[in-house]
Amino acid sequence: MNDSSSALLLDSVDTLAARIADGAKVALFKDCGVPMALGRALVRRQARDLHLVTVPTGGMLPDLLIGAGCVATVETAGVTLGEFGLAPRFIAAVKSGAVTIRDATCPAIYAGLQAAEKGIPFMPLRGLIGSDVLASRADFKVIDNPFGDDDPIVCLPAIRPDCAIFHAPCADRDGNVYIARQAEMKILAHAARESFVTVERIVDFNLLEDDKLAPATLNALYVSGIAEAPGGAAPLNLPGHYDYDTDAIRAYAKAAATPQGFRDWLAAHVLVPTGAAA
Amino acid sequence: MNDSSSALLLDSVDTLAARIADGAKVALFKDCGVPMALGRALVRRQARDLHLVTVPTGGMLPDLLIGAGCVATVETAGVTLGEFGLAPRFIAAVKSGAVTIRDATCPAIYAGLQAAEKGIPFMPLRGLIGSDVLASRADFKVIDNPFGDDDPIVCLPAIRPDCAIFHAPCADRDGNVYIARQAEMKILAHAARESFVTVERIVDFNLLEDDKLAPATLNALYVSGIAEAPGGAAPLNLPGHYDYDTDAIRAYAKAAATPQGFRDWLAAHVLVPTGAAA
Amino acid sequence: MASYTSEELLIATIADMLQPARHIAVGVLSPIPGSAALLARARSGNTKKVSIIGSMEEPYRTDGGVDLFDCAAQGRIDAFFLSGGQIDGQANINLTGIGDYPRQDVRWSGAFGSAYLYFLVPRVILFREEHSRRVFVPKVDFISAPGTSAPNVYRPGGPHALVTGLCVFLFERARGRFRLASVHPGHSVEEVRDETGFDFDCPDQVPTTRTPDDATLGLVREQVAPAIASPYPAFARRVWPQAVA
Amino acid sequence: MASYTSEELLIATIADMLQPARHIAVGVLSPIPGSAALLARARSGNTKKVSIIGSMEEPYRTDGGVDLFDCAAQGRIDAFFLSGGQIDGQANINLTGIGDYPRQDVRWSGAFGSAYLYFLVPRVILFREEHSRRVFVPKVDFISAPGTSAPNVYRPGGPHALVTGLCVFLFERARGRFRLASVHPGHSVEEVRDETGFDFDCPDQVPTTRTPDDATLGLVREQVAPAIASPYPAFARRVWPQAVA
Repeated sequence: MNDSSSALLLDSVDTLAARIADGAKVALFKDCGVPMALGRALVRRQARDLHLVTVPTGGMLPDLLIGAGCVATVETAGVTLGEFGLAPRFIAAVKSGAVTIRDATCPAIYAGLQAAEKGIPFMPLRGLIGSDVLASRADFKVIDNPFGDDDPIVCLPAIRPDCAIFHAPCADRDGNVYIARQAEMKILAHAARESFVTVERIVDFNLLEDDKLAPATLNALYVSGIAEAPGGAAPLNLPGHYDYDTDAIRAYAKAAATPQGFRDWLAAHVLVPTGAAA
Repeated sequence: MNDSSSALLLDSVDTLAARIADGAKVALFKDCGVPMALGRALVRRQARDLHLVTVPTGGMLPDLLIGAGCVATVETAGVTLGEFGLAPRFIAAVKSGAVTIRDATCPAIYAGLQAAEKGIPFMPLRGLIGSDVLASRADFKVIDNPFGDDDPIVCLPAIRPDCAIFHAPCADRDGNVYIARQAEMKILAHAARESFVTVERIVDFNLLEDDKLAPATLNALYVSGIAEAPGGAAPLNLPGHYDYDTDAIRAYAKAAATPQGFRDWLAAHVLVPTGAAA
Repeated sequence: MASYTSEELLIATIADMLQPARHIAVGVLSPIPGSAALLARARSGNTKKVSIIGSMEEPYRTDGGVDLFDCAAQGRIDAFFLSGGQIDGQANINLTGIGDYPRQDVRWSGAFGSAYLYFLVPRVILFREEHSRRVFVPKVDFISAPGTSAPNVYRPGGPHALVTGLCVFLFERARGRFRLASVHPGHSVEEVRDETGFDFDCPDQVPTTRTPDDATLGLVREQVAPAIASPYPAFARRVWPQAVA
Repeated sequence: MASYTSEELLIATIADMLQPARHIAVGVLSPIPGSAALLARARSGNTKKVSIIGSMEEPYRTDGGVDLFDCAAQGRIDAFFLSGGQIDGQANINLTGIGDYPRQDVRWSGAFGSAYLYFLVPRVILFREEHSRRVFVPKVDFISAPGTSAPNVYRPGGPHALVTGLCVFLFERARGRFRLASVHPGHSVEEVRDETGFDFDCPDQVPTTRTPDDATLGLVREQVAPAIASPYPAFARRVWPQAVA
């Protein structure tokens, strides 16, 4: 344990949100551990011009941020509310041109992040050739495989987010974060310049000293700020902690179908002090 | 649990060694989990013409296999006995030309394996330019970074081993293998066509159903054969199980310094039935 | 012979196509393909592996997206399923939207993994229950993933079949065209022609899709229904109200 | 002033160079660089991070090789150490062998991570205690990792200094040459010239290497010695027989 690391522990989700600058390229994790509380804090602080990278797809969180006017660009393999339907604010913003869409395919997002993780300028990827996804992305390049014979292959530029944000079960006072089965959070954290993390709770032992927890722990080296946020993924799920609140997600999907419904939902669920939020 | 998977559990290390064909490209893990017992079994079955890939470096195991005449080619970032000195059989074989040496640098071996893991024909890597390591490898290519401006970068061909071999703390009856902190064993197993694994013991529960063990467990999908081999990494270490047997390693280093000493060491420690080996 | 539902017919039909596969992966929002994969697994004496994206249950859980996509590229996934808001006669699929890109008139979610897995998984089964000219168009507005590729493009995978609420098409890769393989009981070749916007090959005699036998229905109701209820509870409750508590 | 050993002088000298580094990585078989990194960490109030390859102890353990090499490429490692069987005046290092490659007259272990980390870590400190013409040659037989690169080669990192049993050289990247920065107490510029096979820049007045003060020796003996004993027990017992149980 050391003196500086404890400086990583911030007093609230809103303090954490204040660290994420307008215009930042922000990577959002899609699986268990979506930082919904931090997303609501970004809406409260009226973040603007964010460049979202969904890893690799997204749902309620990017839809919320887009609807609230926080987003200029969304780089994604897909945004959907899954069994609750299409993502209404995402779709409205793409159709109106309010956000710039950069369509990708799931492994292309991972590959771009892994290139950044490895400090290489690009990563090759199979597939994509002949698709309009490739045609729409001037930043994807097709080269001749230098080890092949007339073998075109797509090269994807590294995606280096300014920050990655995610929610995890716990962190220790040195800033190490337990990510459980979500191994891909390490890719986000390695690829991004900074990582801002919310956790269910802070634990009083060093996670890396526990042989069973250490393999699923992100080293504090990659972490720039942590805030305790019990229920921080709600109304989405966090395995072993809470399940989806399907009523709340359904209510969001219904409200967000119209601009006014979305504004009313924001007023009721986001633009209220921390702790009272849905 | 299913019927076919238990077919992965073999009755002995020698049965496992019989699955590794002469001429196979075999990836050897260097860290905690070196499959020494399986290596001795390969010597007993007089394996020949192996193409070793040390991941990324190696020590006593490749030295032993080289000395015993099992190896045609060694692809490595370095072979050494560490604090016990240089690797005598490796050095003698490189100097005499008895093995073909393919020198690399550590991250180049990882990158080649990761390319195979990702099913891409090559992976770019920074560094290497201007080194004689690069000059000695006709299979490494320098291209112009397609995203840069006069920016040469090395591209490394994928390394797809016929098999990866390693030793782990335990496996379950479905063939899942607990690899503890050795996350890089997953890269080996993903990159190789088959993986042959020795373990300290077989456990009677499904490792993937244990939330704490699952993140550090290799899925049986990647495993072609498992043999129980208590002490299977000895005289090297396995954390939480046993430490280095420094006397035994020092005795090896001393014996292997001469061809006759090595032959005597083999006779005493390897060419004896399983279980009686050092 | 026992009676069966339309879902059970589709599940059995798709499961037949999965017989050669050792490892079957299933994407999100795919209850019928998922059930078919579980049926194929049950028929194999549980020797097949089935990975269901998003499932938290062993043995269907994956190690995450990166692992799944890598696994496909390693050649370790034999069958997968895709769908489309539009699908055309060259098996191009559109999951992105209709109209001029990027500000399209209709926008869907996005390509997801299609632009990759369609190239790499040997046997991709296209599944879309709605069989209409709205879906099956002469040419998709946006190719999220192409059905065919030039000969020099690395493509070990691609479309094997298209299963709909009316029929089964098989895709002939060399010709780059669908061929009508069977029509479901109660439907006709004419109905298929009327509802399909793309041109396809059609033999003189088109068989009726084989209906599920008692053994199949038994496996579906006793083994598949309770297993698919974990990732798809609403689907399982609707289709098998008795079997799923 | 307290007396000090030659190891303690080297540790203190290297630690001074690590002052700006936030994250220091240490390779295998590097007890003196490792001790220097731990001294720099202790001086910083333990705010610096030190990763020791092969250490099983928190906080020095790494997540493995891939993570370490990726971390370097991300710009998150500020200082590292390399050595060489041969080192020449352009800071080229040879860890591979002597004579015609590949069947060399002398063969060592191999390049390890040098051909990569030397390019990527901003401050690489070369350390070789033996100061002789056998080691410090006009031109290495095999460039395991080059000291300098053409201007268009991506190279945020490279050599900062060469610390030996006799002296400290600083490397001037723009000139691609070493400059003698200090000579250790009890040694002379003439001795350095006699034992060095490569040409180097030498000012008229060469200072004596600064000797460790009491505060430094206190930290070394009280904090560094017990910590370095975990990865390097034999070294710690030899240098600090009293401090290490």
